Amino acid sequence: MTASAVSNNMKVSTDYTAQEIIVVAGAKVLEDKKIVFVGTGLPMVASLLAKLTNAPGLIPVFEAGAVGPPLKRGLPLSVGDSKTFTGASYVKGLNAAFELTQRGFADFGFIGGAEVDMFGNLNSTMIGDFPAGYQKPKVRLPGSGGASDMAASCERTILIVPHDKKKFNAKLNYITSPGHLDGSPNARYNAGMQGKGPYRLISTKGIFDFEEKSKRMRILFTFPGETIESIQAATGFELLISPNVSEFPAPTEEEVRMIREDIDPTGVFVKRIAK
Amino acid sequence: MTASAVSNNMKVSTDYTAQEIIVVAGAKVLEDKKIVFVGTGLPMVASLLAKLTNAPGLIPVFEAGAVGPPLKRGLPLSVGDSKTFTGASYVKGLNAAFELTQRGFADFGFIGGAEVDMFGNLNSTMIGDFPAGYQKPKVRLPGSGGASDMAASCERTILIVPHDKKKFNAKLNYITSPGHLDGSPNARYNAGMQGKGPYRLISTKGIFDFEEKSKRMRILFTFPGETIESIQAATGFELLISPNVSEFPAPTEEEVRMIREDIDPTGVFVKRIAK
Amino acid sequence: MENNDNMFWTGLSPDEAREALVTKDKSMRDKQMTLKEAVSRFIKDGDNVGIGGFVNIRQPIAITHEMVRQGFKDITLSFHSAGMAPDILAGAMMIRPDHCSIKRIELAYWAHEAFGLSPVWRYLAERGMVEFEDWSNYNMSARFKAGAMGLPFIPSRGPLGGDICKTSRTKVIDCPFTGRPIALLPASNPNVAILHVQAVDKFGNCIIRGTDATCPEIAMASAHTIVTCEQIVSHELVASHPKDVMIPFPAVDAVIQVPFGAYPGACRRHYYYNGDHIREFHSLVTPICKGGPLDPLKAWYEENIFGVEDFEDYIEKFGNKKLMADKAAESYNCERLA
Amino acid sequence: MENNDNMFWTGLSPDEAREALVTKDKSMRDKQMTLKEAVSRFIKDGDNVGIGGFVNIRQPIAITHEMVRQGFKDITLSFHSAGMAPDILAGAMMIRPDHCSIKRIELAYWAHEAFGLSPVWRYLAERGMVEFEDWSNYNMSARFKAGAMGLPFIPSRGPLGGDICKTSRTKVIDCPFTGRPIALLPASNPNVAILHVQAVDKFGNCIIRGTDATCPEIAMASAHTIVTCEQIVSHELVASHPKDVMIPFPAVDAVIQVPFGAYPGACRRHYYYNGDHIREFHSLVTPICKGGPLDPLKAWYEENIFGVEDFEDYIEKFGNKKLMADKAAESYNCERLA
Repeated sequence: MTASAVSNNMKVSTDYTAQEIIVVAGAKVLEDKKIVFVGTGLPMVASLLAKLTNAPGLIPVFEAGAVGPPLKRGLPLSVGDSKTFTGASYVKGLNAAFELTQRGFADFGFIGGAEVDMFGNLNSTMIGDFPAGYQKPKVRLPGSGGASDMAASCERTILIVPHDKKKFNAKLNYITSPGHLDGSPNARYNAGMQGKGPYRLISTKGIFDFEEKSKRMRILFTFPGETIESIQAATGFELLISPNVSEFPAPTEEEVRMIREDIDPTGVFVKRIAK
Repeated sequence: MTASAVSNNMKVSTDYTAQEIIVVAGAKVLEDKKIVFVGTGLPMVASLLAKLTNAPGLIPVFEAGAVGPPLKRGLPLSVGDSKTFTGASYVKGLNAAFELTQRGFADFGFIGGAEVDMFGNLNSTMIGDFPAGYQKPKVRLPGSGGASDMAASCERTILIVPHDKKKFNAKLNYITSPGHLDGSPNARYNAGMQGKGPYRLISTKGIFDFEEKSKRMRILFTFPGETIESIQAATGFELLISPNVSEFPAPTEEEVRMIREDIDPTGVFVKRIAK
Repeated sequence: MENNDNMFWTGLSPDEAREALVTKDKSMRDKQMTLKEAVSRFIKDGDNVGIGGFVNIRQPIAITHEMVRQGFKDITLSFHSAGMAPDILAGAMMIRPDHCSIKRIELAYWAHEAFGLSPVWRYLAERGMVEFEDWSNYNMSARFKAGAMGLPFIPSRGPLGGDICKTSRTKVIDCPFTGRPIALLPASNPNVAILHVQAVDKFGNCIIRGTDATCPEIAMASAHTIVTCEQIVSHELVASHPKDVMIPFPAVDAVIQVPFGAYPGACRRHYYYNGDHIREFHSLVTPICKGGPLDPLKAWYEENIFGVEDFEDYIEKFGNKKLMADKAAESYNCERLA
Repeated sequence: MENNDNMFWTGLSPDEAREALVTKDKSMRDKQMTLKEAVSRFIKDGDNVGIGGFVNIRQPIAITHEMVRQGFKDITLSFHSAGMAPDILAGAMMIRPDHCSIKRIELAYWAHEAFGLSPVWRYLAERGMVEFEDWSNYNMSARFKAGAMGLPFIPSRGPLGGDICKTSRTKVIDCPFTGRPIALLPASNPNVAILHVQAVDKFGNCIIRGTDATCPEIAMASAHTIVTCEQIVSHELVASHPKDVMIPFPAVDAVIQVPFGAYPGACRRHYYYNGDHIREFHSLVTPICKGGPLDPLKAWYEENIFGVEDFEDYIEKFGNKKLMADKAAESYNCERLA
């Protein structure tokens, strides 16, 4: 790569997609030399990008049992993918991975959901009338997978939810993966859970944290093109606003190139927009 | 071996020791193609003899984690001995071995103790004033090891206790490995334990079972030279007598030879009497 | 379901599970048989069937095909995360409910990660055709583990704070040591475990590569276990690497060599996913969810399951070129000298 | 002890154990250091020390020698079955209680199987010199497992029906699912685990041959773990066999290569027992139990521990011929081409 190519690649991308900025934001939220319990989909892409950029010493753990794989064979299609085992430091099964997590080995848990409330509780089980309609939901989602366990036992969780008024709800249809529960003091501890709970939420519109006292979702970064108002308008509950709210920089050309060429060249999880 | 040597070896031994008849009796109590959880010491010798004689398909399990080893490298010095792992079908650690047992995989458990009562409860913890003197016992024994777990979870247990009035006690100093508890109906089940409890007891004087209703120790076989009376006289509680009580045959020369030459040639567990 | 409030056991109760193992022949004997025989002998109507593998990795696909051919009634499926195995079983219920019926599902996740959602799951659940009980992955793994340990329950943090506590048989107690709440999950002891692994000896000692998923625990929890494998190997080879054995022989009842037995899912060291085939199957189900006809799905079952003698005939249809490509993809994931 | 009726935590409480791990640096970094440094950094007065191995297999003997050299006060020892490791630590307390003191022992068995009883254990217990708590092997393994799982307790059948329930902190409850009694064992989370294994990479990934004993659980339950090993090997070699890794690197804090680190005990693939040396040590203690003088035991410690710089000097005393013989004995147990 020539010097001019490098400087080119530091240029801001003009054609990045909503999923791509989620991936870039996810990578930047992760910290070097920490252990991240990686859920399926975009969290895998973000963890790979983090390892290639700001967090080369990041240690991924996958629920099917791999600890610390280098992921040199490319993007796994599953959290139990063969690619997660090659070169790993430890390979067992699901019990072992979740036991490590319950013990306190996972600094971060990285999970998605179909619906989120202001306290970072997530739903990935059902849409419909609960509890009466639980056995015959309007929309049946896949179910918890490991998300409920990661939510209960990882030290801090990073949530990914596409931003949409129907998905950012005052009341969830079903709480699959508990966050800060009702936001009351020590709610998680009192419920018997471990860890500090939701740390960041990344949507298609910005990055959020959870205000320390109220545990309510708070705008921390707006994505390019969004404002506090546009984000609030797409949210089904009242958002808090960080005193230091700022705009998250658009992905660089190099970041977008890495996602498109190095990490997910066939668009398994990061979908291409048809040209 | 010539034909005459074979017939010689079927002859009754005239110089077998008390430990040797225990080993022979232990081997004969074991059944072919069953799984036996083997405690340390004489149970290991008896299991090896059983594999070489009446129970070639016997499957030994050792608490340190070996399942089904062929034991072709000789007598282990420990239930975690390297010899128990070579050629085994499964090798993990203590949790795995005891979990299998708690699940119901062990048809027999083969354990020793320093003291036994009429219901087959065993003590291998302490001699002294209990509970007041628990923290400063008169004699401190090694402790349960795996015996308490085998007693609680193997389907049937075989006990070995050298016969002595001080060791066959109406009341134990400490119950390390529970047998039929107080002998009341369903006592084990009601206490939450698994399995049918003590099946046979082998002493230096005979073989005993436990009468079905009362769960009390009962003479089943007297060893050569012993009578019902001589055994009762050496026992600190009243023994029941089986309607079919008979004399257990003395070990054959071949059985004694196998113990002395093939199984425990250096007298690790089966001590030689100084000539 | 509402009834999950009242405790009941699906599959075997802890005492029944113990008794089943105590009375079973656990000797070291040759357990090789045909898949037809294994399914017919060990899977009964009304059984709770524990499914091994994880999502589309080492799912016991060949076994599910044979189950569909033979038919099943009122079974319960227990798994953490699964993909094609329940798809095949439940898809059969969509087209021939007289021949194949599922009564209940205990699960954490039914979808396909990179290969999308399961329209079969949506079809069944949204029409109220089966009762189900949601758990998390760890909950199900731990429930099988409790079953494998001979325990009636295992404690877990996993479901605390969420609605899984309300819609499952979880009991939350105050820990008698710390005073803090802790969840107790009832053990799962299926009647039969269905598993696919890399290598087994004729006695049933199983070597698993890559994730063990929860296969060892499911096998040890169940009253019976059917194992298909890529390779049957000698006991001597297995016993020279006893620490590689993840399931010991007394936990296994039937051993059948079925190469590609987890296909179109993946099997470490052997083959990677055939994602196109997974998506193709879904493309036949999705229109039915929207009211379309059952015929294309019926045709798929006719062609691939009912119309063939065994799984080998199904695999044959893919052609060697495609199978070799999927093997080559896995060789890249996991490079080894032959 | 009587006070075991009232629940208390030795080592770390479950919440403290969680916090210790959360705040610890779990990165993949070089953890090689001297044994001197490891013992001095990670073992503190008052600590609960979890001892790995089983009876005289893979006991962390070199670590106990260094602990004795440096001295320790009011420590608690936690193990299931152990032999020479507690013998060495407690023998030091017999001769130099000012320098080495044990406050409490949580154990299942302290003796030597084929090599007899432990006179050291009898000496300490029968004189009331330490408080202790009896458990069974599985109880201790399961307590470490609970600690490794981040749980406050684990259910077990093990102690039911016997006096272990009365003399330990076990709680027996009626199972909320079956109504039958079940025992709950409090987790054990030692401050520090001391282990000896066959091979480790510099990050702390441990490969164990033969029995795992309860080493993985003890390591993962403890706040810190010191591992000595026969061989330090490259991470690349270890990572090419990740399923052989029994303890993952984040659970390990110090890695030290100490050949013969479990001697005179045995270490699979490396050396078999030196039973004579074990018996010789006991022959110095037994007379003391009967009122004899401490001098011969003092002389043993002087010669083998206080008077040498490190464990290598102690091993040197056995002479190559004897060490080779014990290696040859193990080669017979476990034949392998070099």
